[in-house]
Amino acid sequence: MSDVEIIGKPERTVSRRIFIKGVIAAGATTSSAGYLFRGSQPLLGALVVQGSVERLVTLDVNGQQRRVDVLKQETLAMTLRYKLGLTGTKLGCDRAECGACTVLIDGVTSYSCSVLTHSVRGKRITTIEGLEAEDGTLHPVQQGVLDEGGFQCAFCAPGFIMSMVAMVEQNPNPTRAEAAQALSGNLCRCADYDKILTSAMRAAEYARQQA
Amino acid sequence: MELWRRAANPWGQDVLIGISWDLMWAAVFAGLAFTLAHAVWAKWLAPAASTDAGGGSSGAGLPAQILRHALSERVFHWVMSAAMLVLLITAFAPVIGIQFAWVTIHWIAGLILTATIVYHIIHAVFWQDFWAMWVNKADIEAGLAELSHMVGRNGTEVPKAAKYPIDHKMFHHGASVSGLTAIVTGIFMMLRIDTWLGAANPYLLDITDSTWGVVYVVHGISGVALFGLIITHIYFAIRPDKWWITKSMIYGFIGQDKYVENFDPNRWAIPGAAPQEERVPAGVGASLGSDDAVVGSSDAAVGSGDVESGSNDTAAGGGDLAVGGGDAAASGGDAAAGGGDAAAGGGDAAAGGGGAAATGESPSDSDDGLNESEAAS
Amino acid sequence: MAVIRDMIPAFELFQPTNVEDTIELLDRYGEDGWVLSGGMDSFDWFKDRIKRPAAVVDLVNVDELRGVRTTPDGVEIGALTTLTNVADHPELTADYSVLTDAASHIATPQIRNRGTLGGNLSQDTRCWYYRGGWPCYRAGGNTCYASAPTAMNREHCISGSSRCVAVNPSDSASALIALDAKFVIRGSRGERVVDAQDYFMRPSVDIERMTILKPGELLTTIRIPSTWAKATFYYEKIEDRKSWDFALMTIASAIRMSGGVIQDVRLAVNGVAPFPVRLEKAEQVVRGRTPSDDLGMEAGTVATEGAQPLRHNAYKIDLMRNLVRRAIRNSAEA
Amino acid sequence: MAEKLVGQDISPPDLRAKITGRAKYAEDFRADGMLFAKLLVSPMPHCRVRRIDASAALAMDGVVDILTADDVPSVDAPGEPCLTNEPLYEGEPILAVAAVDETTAADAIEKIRVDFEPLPFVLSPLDSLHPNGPNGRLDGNTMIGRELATIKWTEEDFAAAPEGSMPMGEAAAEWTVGDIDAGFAEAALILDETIVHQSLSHHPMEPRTTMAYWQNGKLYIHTSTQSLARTQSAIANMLDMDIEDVVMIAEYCGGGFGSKISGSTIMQVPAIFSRKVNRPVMLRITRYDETALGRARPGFQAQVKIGFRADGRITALDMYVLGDGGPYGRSGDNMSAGSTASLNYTPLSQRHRGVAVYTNTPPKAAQRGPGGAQIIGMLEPLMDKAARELGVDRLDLRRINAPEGDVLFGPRQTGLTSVHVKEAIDQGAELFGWEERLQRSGQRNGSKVTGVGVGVSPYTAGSRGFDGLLVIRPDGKVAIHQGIGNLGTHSIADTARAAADVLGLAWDDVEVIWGDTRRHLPWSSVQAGSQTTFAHTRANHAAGMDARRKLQEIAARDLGGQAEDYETSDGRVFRRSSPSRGMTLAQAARRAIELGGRYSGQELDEDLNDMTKRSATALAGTGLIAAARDNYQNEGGIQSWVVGFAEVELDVETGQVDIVKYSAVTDCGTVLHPRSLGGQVLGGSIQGMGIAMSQKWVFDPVWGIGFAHRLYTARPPGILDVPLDLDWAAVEIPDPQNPVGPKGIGEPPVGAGSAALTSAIADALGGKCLCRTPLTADVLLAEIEGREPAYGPLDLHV
Repeated sequence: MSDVEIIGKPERTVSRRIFIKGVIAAGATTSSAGYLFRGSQPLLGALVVQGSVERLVTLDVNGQQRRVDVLKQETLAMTLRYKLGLTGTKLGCDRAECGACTVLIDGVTSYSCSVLTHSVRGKRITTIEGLEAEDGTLHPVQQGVLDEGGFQCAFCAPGFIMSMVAMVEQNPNPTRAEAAQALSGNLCRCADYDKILTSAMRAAEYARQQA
Repeated sequence: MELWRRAANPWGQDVLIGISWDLMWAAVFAGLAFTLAHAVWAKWLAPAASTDAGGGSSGAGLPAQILRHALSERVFHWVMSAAMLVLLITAFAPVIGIQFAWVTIHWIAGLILTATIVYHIIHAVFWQDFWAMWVNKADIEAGLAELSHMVGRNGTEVPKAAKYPIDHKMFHHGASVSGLTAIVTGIFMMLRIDTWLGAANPYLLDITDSTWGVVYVVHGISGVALFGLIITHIYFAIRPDKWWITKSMIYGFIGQDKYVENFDPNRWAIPGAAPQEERVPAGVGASLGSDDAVVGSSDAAVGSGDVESGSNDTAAGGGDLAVGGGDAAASGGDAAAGGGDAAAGGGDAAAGGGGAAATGESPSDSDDGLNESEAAS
Repeated sequence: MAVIRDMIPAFELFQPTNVEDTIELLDRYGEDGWVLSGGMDSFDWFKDRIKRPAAVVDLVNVDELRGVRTTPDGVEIGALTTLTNVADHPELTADYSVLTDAASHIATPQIRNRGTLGGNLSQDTRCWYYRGGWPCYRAGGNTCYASAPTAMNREHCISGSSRCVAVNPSDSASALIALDAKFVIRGSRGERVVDAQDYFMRPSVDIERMTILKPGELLTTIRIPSTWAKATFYYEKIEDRKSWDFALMTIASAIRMSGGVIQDVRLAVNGVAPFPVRLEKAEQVVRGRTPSDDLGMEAGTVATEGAQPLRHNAYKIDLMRNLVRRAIRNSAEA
Repeated sequence: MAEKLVGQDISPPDLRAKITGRAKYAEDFRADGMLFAKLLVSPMPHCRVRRIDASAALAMDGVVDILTADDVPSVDAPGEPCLTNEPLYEGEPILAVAAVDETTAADAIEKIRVDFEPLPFVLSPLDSLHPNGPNGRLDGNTMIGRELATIKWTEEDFAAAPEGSMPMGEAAAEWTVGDIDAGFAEAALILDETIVHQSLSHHPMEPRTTMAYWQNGKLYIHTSTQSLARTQSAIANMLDMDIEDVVMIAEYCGGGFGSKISGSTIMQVPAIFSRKVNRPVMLRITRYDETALGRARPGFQAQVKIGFRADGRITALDMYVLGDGGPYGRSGDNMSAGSTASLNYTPLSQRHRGVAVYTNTPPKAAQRGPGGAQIIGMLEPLMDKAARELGVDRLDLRRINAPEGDVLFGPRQTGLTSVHVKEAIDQGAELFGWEERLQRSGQRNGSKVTGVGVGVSPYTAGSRGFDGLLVIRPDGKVAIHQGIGNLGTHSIADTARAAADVLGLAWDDVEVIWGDTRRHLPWSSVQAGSQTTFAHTRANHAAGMDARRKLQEIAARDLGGQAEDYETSDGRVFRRSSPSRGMTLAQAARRAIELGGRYSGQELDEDLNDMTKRSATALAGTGLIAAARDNYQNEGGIQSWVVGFAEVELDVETGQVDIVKYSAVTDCGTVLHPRSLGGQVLGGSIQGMGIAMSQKWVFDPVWGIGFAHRLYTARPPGILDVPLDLDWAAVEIPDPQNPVGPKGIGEPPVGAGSAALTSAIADALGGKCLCRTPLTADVLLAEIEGREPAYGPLDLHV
């Protein structure tokens, strides 16, 4: 023990109930809808004025209508990861400077760490989980990446792939330079940029074929 | 009400940043409340003029206009006021949303204020009677009497005032303390901005940021204090019944009637005994004449065996020196020499003689000086 | 109170659908209110828990402030138009390429997709002392840590400082100043229109704000007069990384040539002062003269006169001079 | 006969999961009742915690408990505790709070009041060596051998140093080979240069997040690590537990680069916290935390003196390197720099001295090519300078100093398994078009001046003696178990090919098992120092041979003849003379189960590691079990090379640099997986470009607080910062000590990328070597404009 005075530290008594609860489904990957961010209450009472928002919202995610309780200050990345169990969207920095959390909002790439969930109500949200077809057929972009062996640690991959999806929609026949521009909002620390670009070109090719 | 603003320094330690602007509003409120209260009192509650405690001057032989503030004092007062006003405006206008580039104006005005104050201090020490502003027993008695009269105890006798009544003195001291504090802290704060002193350097002098916080707070407090004081000062300056005093800060003189009505010649002695033209040539002489007269009259005071004569003499000598100083400002070298003598002569009546000597007076004056010395002994 | 730079503290959220309601809300909350447009600056402040507004007014649904309209005497750009929409707009590209050029150099595609033109113009400085939550002048404190002789200030200003030496990070500001744009500001007390360069607050006047917007006010529209349509434009952004970085410096110029001489010119830089700067002295130097590298050098030298570098940013003097030089030289080549 | 898998491009088995979002990294796991922990970190570079008032925080609804330094194992100095009451750098964790959600946990942290006592701090090694300079630690400022010590140089030492060059006093470590005085005496040219190389963080994309819970006395931990086997044991050591009680799940690692070699210190916090509160605890490490408690590459302050013969041969190399040691552990970069230089330039004589000084900056750790990448990036432009002054061709100067097969290097004069750097230089010059591009060197086009550069960079590329484990299942599939980590190098799959090829398997018949200690993994190397490829192609080859032998024996036993008569291929074991006589692997597996004993894991070789024995025993009876230790040849060091070539355009009006072209050629033995190798060579090179061009830590010297907590201030290279024109090639000469032939490749490209740029930029500056990193626009423009440099020649963290 150090001689540091610690105030307010409780004498811990093991709560059997919580213990068992923790044990039963531990390790299981749940949809985690239970992770309610209660946060602290807003500093002002709920004001019924023009433009005030309800916490219970319906989101259009990957073609599904998902009803979810969202804090006023909650970002889309947190909602996707902690409330909807869509953990394919990664948090690399939570500061709009790595791109791992990139999703499509109405087909346009956005950093989901820097969008309020409340501001995407009524918009079409697509995450990495929404690309694969029901029958397991990969999106042409995913197929392109698979065939070119893009990415190393791949923590950045979901974000990059969403950017590639937007790219092939907007510019089906990009040059390598244009592809680099389109992907310039995603960081890869393995710096596998060469393979990523090659994958993007292959992705565009597959997308053209499919179209 | 917030008293001051705190913040976490880069190490997360809680430090003072400056005063809360609530304090500014508090000062404004206090100042206005006082003036309002006084205005109301003066209009409706003020009792009839106090009965005279006696000791007043008959007014016989007094000049029609009596010099109260020499030119140098007036110049000093108005330059200082201007600087002070600029400082207060540049400090507080942005707070109430009137935005402009205030920093440079503020510190330059601050330097001007500093210069005037420095001048004033030196001047007060060497040319004026430093003690003229001192609050003495008589002031306090007069002040208390005035108060008890104000609260309506009719019939209270209120002694007439010395050259500077106690309320004037109190204001002067209040303003001095706040002003000097603001100046000292302000000069330190200039290290943290780009000025003629050099580029900003928050780490100069190795002062910790918590100490800096104190400096800012003290500067702020003295600033708002001045704000309050100035409000009341201006209020009195513009009151019609005080106009004659305000005027004296403009033209230098007060009317003989005001002198008779308000001042105790024993505590602010004014000459009148002898016609001026016999003494010295006109012009500069006018005030020189009054110098001697002052000495003379204090002489008389000695004669009357007033227990406070000693202090009165001093006060008188003060009046004398003040005028002499006034000349120094107006007519140069010789009076400065007189000042030198005065300093040598010290604070007692010998100073009066010194002053006289300085202005090359007749032996009789010197005798007066000697008499005084005897009287004092 | 311990410091943690994570998770946005609670706030009340409003998403009005029109400007009137927005103004009303902002008016109600005054200093406690916060305008959220693209959020690319706001979220940093919120997540770092340094700025903690009681109420956030999210403009996501205020559609009337989106889009580009051509008017008889130029174009009007809604303040909420995304930077992508500005960068890709065909008419803007055709007539005012200096702006689309600037917009396309901002941050990253994702940020341009959400970030708005109004937001880019109104964003706070990136001084890392200030952003780090240090109690500097700009944060309401009594110190500028960045101007200290020991400070790390390669990205700070070389002129226009008053206590604060931060620089304005907007990439589009210099372009809009070069285009002589006018900014429309709405508040509860009505509307006012200011010149682009006057939109940006001087620290000497208000050290805590980057723009002249008062609490309760909203930048609604950017008006670009046709005066400079299809002029000879030059824009360049100098940055440490080719994406995702804040400019060390940007320059924008609009030049009208006639008979081989510069008939009229507007030059603006950002990254040299706490606010974007129009280089009127340099403009005077080149007006009526034949553009060349030498003239550019001359103008650049004039433009950098009186610069006061800090310990680590003297290079900005050379950079500024050379960028002015390039802008002028470019009009000779064009 | 099945086509050999080694040398083919095969998508790794985990890629599909990675690109569909199904791949679960540590932060993606959820458990019922899971709490979220947040860290309260030090606001100061060095201080002591006097008092903690957590009452307000613990009173909050939803806050469960607090974990302080008193609750975690104390560590012997200079070891690193996971929570501390004497933080040694800004951002070091002091305590953690667990709550039902992240917002509550963060709000709770803000309600805690900690009373700190500031202590002296130091950021720059040189400052700490001043006679009365501060120490980063109260118990010393360096290590001598394995002992904490304090080294202070004398005023004389400092006075003796010429203006701008580094003083050189007592060293913490020193070695000499040959006679350097004689070396310098015979030198035609002597360079004496002062060097500063900035420290920089690893910045893996995935922060070191960990989730943990306890179940029936076992710890279940989901974390991010470069090596599985070695992290399980590390956790067991840290928490003083039996290794069997640690269940680790780490199928994916979002990048490590040396910062997560055996997991990380902070992973103890959720492990201990979850035991304390009896609920699963997730500690999501933020980017801010990651830049603070994640690791960083040590910066250098150094003095380098090199003597050259007229033909460019290095006669003497005398280096004194101060390393930014950070606050914990032993930092070896400044010494490995000496060995790397010794290997790369084989000087006729060499002295190397160094002190790794403790500083109150983020903890330092190995980062791809530790020490080597720094020193190569600094020395290569000096080689150019010498070539220029001696009138020797730049590549010839490198060739004449390059090692050959018989090389002995470093303090212990170690030999090598193989070296083909000269071939790499020649092949690279060809690929890059060196001669032709060299013509453009110094040419000005508008405001841009062209420079070409080359970086020759070696580093260790393997280790030995680990285990291979595979199971031939009754269904005929072959499960190859891997105890290494999966940080994106594809080694889990690629090294498995060694075993598959021995058995002549089609890739579809192979299942790679990795990432979860419950899946019976063999003892493995750390996946660091480029050890894996060499170590585990050997280990898996050994396992493959063991399986092959057992198949042959089973076949001979059932089908007659000698074991040697049998061959394995295409899912069968059959008689060479008559391929129709044989059995499928499925049949063989069932026979192995019937036979038991050594055939299905009931009997195991003695020389296997306990971990492998446990795994094999657990698998016993499930098929034909092959478990073997790598006992192949074990002589000399294993080193790979990358030679990088760059062409840049330096804008002399802005100081900005465009990289026009980059080529790299590697000597890393046999190519195991071409596409993946290309990713390693070019990816590593680009990381090196980041070191040379933009990355650094910046600290305010008065407060000791860092400004590179954000990616946009730390500036790792983005996709637009690298050339579109990148290519690579390999010498492809097998390493004689590896039956499969490959050597590792992770480390050497970093130095090559960094050096190619520092060399090219010096070339564009007309040969002026700035001897510092990073070469940002401001530094270059000041140089071009002839301004006084804004930073001193030894300024670190600027």
